[in-house]
Amino acid sequence: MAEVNYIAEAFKFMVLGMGVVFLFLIVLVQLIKLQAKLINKYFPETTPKSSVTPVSSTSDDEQRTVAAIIAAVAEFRKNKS
Amino acid sequence: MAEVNYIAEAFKFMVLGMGVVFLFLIVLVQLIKLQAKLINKYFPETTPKSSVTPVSSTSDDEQRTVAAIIAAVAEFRKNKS
Amino acid sequence: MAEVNYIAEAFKFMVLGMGVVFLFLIVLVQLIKLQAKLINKYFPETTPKSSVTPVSSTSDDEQRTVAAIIAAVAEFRKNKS
Amino acid sequence: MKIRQIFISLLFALVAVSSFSMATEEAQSHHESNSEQSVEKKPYESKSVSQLAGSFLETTGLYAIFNTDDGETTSDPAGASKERPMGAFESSLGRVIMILIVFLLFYLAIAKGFEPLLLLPIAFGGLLANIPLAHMAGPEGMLGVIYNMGIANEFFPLLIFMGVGAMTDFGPLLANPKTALLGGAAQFGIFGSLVGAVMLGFDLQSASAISIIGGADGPTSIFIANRLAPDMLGAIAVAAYSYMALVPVIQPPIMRALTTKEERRIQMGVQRKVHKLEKLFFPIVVLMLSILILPESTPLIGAFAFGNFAKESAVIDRLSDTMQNSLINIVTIFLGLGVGSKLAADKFLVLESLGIMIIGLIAFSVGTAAGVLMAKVMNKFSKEPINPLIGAAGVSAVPMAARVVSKVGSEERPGNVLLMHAMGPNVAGVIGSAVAAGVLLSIFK
Amino acid sequence: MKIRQIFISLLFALVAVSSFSMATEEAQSHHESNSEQSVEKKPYESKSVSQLAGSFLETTGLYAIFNTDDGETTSDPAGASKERPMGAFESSLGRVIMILIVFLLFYLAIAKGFEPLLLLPIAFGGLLANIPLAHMAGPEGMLGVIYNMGIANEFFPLLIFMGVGAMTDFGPLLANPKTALLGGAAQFGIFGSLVGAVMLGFDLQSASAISIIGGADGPTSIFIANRLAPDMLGAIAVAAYSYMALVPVIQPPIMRALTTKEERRIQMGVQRKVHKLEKLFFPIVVLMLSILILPESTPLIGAFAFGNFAKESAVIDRLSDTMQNSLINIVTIFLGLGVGSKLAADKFLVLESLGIMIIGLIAFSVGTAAGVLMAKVMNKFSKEPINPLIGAAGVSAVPMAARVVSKVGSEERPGNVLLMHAMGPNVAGVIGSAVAAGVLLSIFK
Amino acid sequence: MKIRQIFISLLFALVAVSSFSMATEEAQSHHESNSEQSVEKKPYESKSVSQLAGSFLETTGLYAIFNTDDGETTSDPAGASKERPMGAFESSLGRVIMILIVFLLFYLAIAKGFEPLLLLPIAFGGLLANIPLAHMAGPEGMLGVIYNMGIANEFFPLLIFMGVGAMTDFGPLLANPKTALLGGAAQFGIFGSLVGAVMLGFDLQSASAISIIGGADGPTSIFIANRLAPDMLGAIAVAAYSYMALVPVIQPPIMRALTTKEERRIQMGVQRKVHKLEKLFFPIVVLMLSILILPESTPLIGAFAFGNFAKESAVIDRLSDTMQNSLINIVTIFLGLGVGSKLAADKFLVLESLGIMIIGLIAFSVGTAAGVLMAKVMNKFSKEPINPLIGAAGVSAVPMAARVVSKVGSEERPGNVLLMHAMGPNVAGVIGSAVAAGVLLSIFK
Ligand code: NA
Ligand code: NA
Ligand code: NA
Repeated sequence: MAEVNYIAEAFKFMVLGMGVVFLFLIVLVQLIKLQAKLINKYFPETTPKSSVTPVSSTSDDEQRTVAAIIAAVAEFRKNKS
Repeated sequence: MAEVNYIAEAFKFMVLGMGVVFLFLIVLVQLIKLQAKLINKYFPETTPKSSVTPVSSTSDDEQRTVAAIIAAVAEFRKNKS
Repeated sequence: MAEVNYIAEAFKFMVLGMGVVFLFLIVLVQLIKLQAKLINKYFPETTPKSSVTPVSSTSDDEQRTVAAIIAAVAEFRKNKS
Repeated sequence: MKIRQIFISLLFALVAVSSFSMATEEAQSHHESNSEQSVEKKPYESKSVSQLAGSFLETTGLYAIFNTDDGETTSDPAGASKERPMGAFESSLGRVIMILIVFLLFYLAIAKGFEPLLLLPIAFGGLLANIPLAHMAGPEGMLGVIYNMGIANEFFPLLIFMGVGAMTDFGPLLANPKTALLGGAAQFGIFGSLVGAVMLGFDLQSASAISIIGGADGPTSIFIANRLAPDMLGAIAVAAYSYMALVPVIQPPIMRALTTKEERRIQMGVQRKVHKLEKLFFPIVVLMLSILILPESTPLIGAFAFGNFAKESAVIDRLSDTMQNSLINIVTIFLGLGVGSKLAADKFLVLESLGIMIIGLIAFSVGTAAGVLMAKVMNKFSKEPINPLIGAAGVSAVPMAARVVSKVGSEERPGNVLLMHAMGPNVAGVIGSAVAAGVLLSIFK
Repeated sequence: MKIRQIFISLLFALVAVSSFSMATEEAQSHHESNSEQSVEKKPYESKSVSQLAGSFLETTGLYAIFNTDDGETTSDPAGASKERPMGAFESSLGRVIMILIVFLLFYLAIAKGFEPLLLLPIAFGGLLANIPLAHMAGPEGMLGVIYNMGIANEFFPLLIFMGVGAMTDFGPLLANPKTALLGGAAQFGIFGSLVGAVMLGFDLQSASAISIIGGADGPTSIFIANRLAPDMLGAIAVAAYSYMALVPVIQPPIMRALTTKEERRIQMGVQRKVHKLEKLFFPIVVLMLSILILPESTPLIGAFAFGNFAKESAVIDRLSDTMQNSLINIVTIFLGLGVGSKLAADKFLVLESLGIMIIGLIAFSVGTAAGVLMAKVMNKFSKEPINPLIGAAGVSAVPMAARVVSKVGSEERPGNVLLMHAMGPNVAGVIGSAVAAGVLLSIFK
Repeated sequence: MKIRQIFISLLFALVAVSSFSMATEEAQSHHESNSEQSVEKKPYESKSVSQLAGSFLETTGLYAIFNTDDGETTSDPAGASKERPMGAFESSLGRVIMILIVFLLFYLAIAKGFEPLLLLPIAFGGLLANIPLAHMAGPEGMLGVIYNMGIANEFFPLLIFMGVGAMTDFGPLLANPKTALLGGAAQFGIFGSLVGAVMLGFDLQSASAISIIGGADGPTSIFIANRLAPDMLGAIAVAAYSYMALVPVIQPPIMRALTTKEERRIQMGVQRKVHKLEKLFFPIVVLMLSILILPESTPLIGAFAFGNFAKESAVIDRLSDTMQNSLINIVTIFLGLGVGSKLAADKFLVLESLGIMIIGLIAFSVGTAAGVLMAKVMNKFSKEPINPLIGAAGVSAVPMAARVVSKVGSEERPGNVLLMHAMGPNVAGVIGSAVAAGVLLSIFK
């Protein structure tokens, strides 16, 4: 026990760890591709959404903004006519 | 103890339970009628509210209304200028 | 121990307590004056804010609601006329 | 700017170095003397990479599922005293079946819209509870922490009830109080299924816990199950919410079978206006009555009345808004996950669960039928006409059942809006179930 | 669609049946071996319906109120070690009196608008705590769970203080710092009533706990009461909030009696503009000072300073908004219910409560008088005129007392707006009370 | 109106007096018999004012800082068993140094905008934890209560992760899945720094806890530190958040050193549209995979997947909004304060902290370099061009690192928007770190 070379152990952890991380992600990538293929085959979307929306909390504020815009537009049309 | 007929017991529970439920609700109905009579006698409401509002959390709706008003006002000013 | 005059003790507490309270506040007042002098010397504000905003728990939302309603009503009257 | 930041970092390091060098010796000595008591670190033995990989393999979920004799124990929030070694089925195929059931619940919640607010968190909790080796439902896992925080002590169901109280408008009931009796009749769903459960072989206490599904009220079911039969909590909660979601499927055929076309076409008058003081006093009246008659029901009715009183008082709107929104949402997330922890294979995959599912269906059907029949009787003796359909709303399942009534009614006579008339029995059903729950608790006290 | 749903249900049942049949034997065997340890079910003995009804009657609240020798015990969140058999008065008429007092509090909160945000939840908690047989204030009841969660450990009052800190603007105090001394003078309300309480026969520690009512600050009162005299927590909290609500009634006569018409008509100049860095540094300065002089006060002042610093930093607005809204609302609901649990007849209906009520009134009056007199003295020596009325705001009761000052001032001279000038002593009173609390704690440490 | 209020007060007093006089004798007798068990009050001995002032002086913070042999003990949320007498340095100069470090953190959070949402509460917690005599980090202090409520059991980091899951959009990753491998390469930052930490003399378990800083993910760091090396939690959390904040300073030089100008100018095509079902299934796929391969990572990945699934299901928006707003805000406040309690001088001012700071810097640098190099390799073999800069986003630090990539990229070629392409590796880095964390946990299980 006293003679364990901890640095060698750390390198072994690195081999195991990076191996598992890459294994996990490679399988994940294949599953993503597979599900994309299956989904787009069996549930083709007529008006698909763009994926290019930023990572962020689309929380209340945004919803309110949307609601506000809808309401404002409606208001506008009323006033025009 | 081993000879208890559990189904008979269950029926007894039913008698007791439904009895208490109806006792409770009948007394409650009488109290509601009594309080309606007393309140409308001693505190007649001049412009009473309708009770026909749906059960729902009004908070969200209100917030959206506010947002809508703000947006509408903003929109309006833009259009004027 | 049995002969302690509790009322006398209470008065002693008063002397100690009021002494510490005033000591604390007097030092605090001096520190406030000192920091005001230092801050306004080294970080002079070009467009300083007024301190005369009320302390109150009317949270942002409520204030906005009020502002929105006022604005909406004003708007309304304008449109009618 | 960057230079300044790097300078700051350096400064930080310098301050640290100088202070650390002073502190080190002394602190270390303290630290070490103390570290013996702290986290026990096992002596580490060197392993080759292939040994490491081998022992890693034994910690994978795949290995755990295919090796059933690995000595894994069940998880319970109460800790080791309630845990036992897992059976071979429970730790392998059982988990797989439960995960399939969870996926079915996801499908029902998302694609079918069946009470997603609770079914989805419950199902996700079930998924997490069936993960091998992770012990998420144990006392130190996330689900176990949640369970002990608010389910074992019945705190979360009461908070939900408080929020529901703050969302409920008793106006329709106050406008037409006698419809409260319809909410009473529907409690036959509870006691009828109690008889049924005993017939299926459940003991009286378990049968009582199960029968409360007939109350069609989630928090009440969870509250009672936790008191009378905590091992069945998962199945009871899932049954309660599933059948509440199935109300639009279960009720209409029964409603149509028990009524004539003429009865279903009955129109009901406009409701009288309700004084706001009536609404203000009502929660206090209900609570006082339950204090006098049935103290066992006061945790439920008290929480409900507090929420409603807070709303109707109109002086603490910021608190009542919080009850209806952020507080009830937070608690709903936790309640769902915590209840879901009882969907672990070792707890859910027992024959009882099947019985519970069957009795739940009976309970909803009997409750609906009893409500409709009672309404037919009342219609006979009432001066003002009563559409028997509104009796079906007495099972509670607020506000779903009332909407179903309105929908069936307007199918027979377009424009016949029964919604407000159905809300009376609907909210009375909540009170009725709480009373029935109190009776059952008082029997087994 | 319905057919599809029924099909799904069937599928579900089939999966379940097939798996259950596999699982049953094994699981049952596990289950049974385990069930011995789980919920103990009493052996059930058959009863006739009339026997059932009879034993049900004994569980009604009516029976409990009229039968005082039923061996009921008091409830305490700390559990059996703090409980004792109830006295005849406590379990019957005592409850009724407490419920009447609760109704009076409801009336004051709703009809009179007296601090409803806390009085109403406290009163409702008191109502729930006085329900016979339900033991809602016991360790397993809702109120007891809340009490142990956040009152026994003083967590909730500190969170409230944090939220209040995030709502407070120290601008007026920073603009005219010497008005802080008025917030100091008003602490005579605390120490004067300490003397009064000792005269009434309270021991020194209890008297100290009671006297803090004079601080006119809810969380501080609850914090100190919990440390020095937890049995009196209910009465102290109710007194503190009641008199804070009565500030518009108590203060004006005292203010008028101690000032001349000329003094009340004094106008004060426009306040200087305050730099935002002053506001940012202020909570840190206060906290550092209390660390150096009075560490005992740092839980209170630390929580307050954190809230204020979070707000003034302007970089974590989402957290400071949460402190001011959803978090403080949730905690207020719980704090109210938890404090209300101390309104149980067995805890509240003791002679001490009457003494506490009397001393509370003295405390507010003395504090107001001391503040006004101090302001008169300062006016004599100050270059800029100081309206003595603003001294009354030093008792805290934020922001009610400052509004009362402004109202009384504008009655003498319409258009004389003292509100902002009164806010300085008002918030200084909060700090002064926390300091006084720290002194009392340090004495009894 | 005032007369009426006074009348009510009188009435209240009368009711009280009459009932109290009845209750007093009985209640008092109960009360006294009970009071022996309740709060123990020390017998009080008379003191002169100067004696009082003298003993008060001994409770000041100033006295405590200059008198190091006063027998003060350290504080620990676990209570007395983990406490020990404080060293002279720890209780005097050590505190002062820590408070200066806290002020530095305030400066960085407020003036520099470095991750203020967590650095500011952590720093404030550190300030409170270093107050002499107040024991705020002990089991009865505010910080200790928070620590035991949600950090000792890892509940809070998981709730944060749930909220982050509900805020994350996996669209960019799904559109271009192979970029996930970049999030894998960046985990060299973890394992490289593990080697480094062992070289510096840390034992393997501590080194593993420290190395997770390289994951650039706050909740994961706190989760692992709490499991493997709780004594170092403060330093690890501070290092993790500090370096995440420093990402815009640390990364660009490394990115530029490892890439040619041509590589940095590479443009990437428009991403394909992602089906909403792909987004819905993705969290379930990730969770199932981690169940099969690595159950140890399922608490983290499970919480994250639940949040994301709740959002993408679109049927429980009120719950997912709560996760993203009030719940995550409340937990962030508590997590910050609780983690800050580990900045007490006796825990933080040890040589290990300096090592942790150094290793943290290595970890971020190595992770960035590995990501960029991996991207260069992928660019060689890929049909579509891959800008190597996006590899730097693989360290996570969502979304800061992706923004840095976009900024550096647009410096070389204005209008070249890499943000969405960088988001793929960015969120993959979160998953990769959770997997790496699971591997480390499984080794030390
Ligand atoms: Na019901
Ligand atoms: Na005060
Ligand atoms: Na990462």
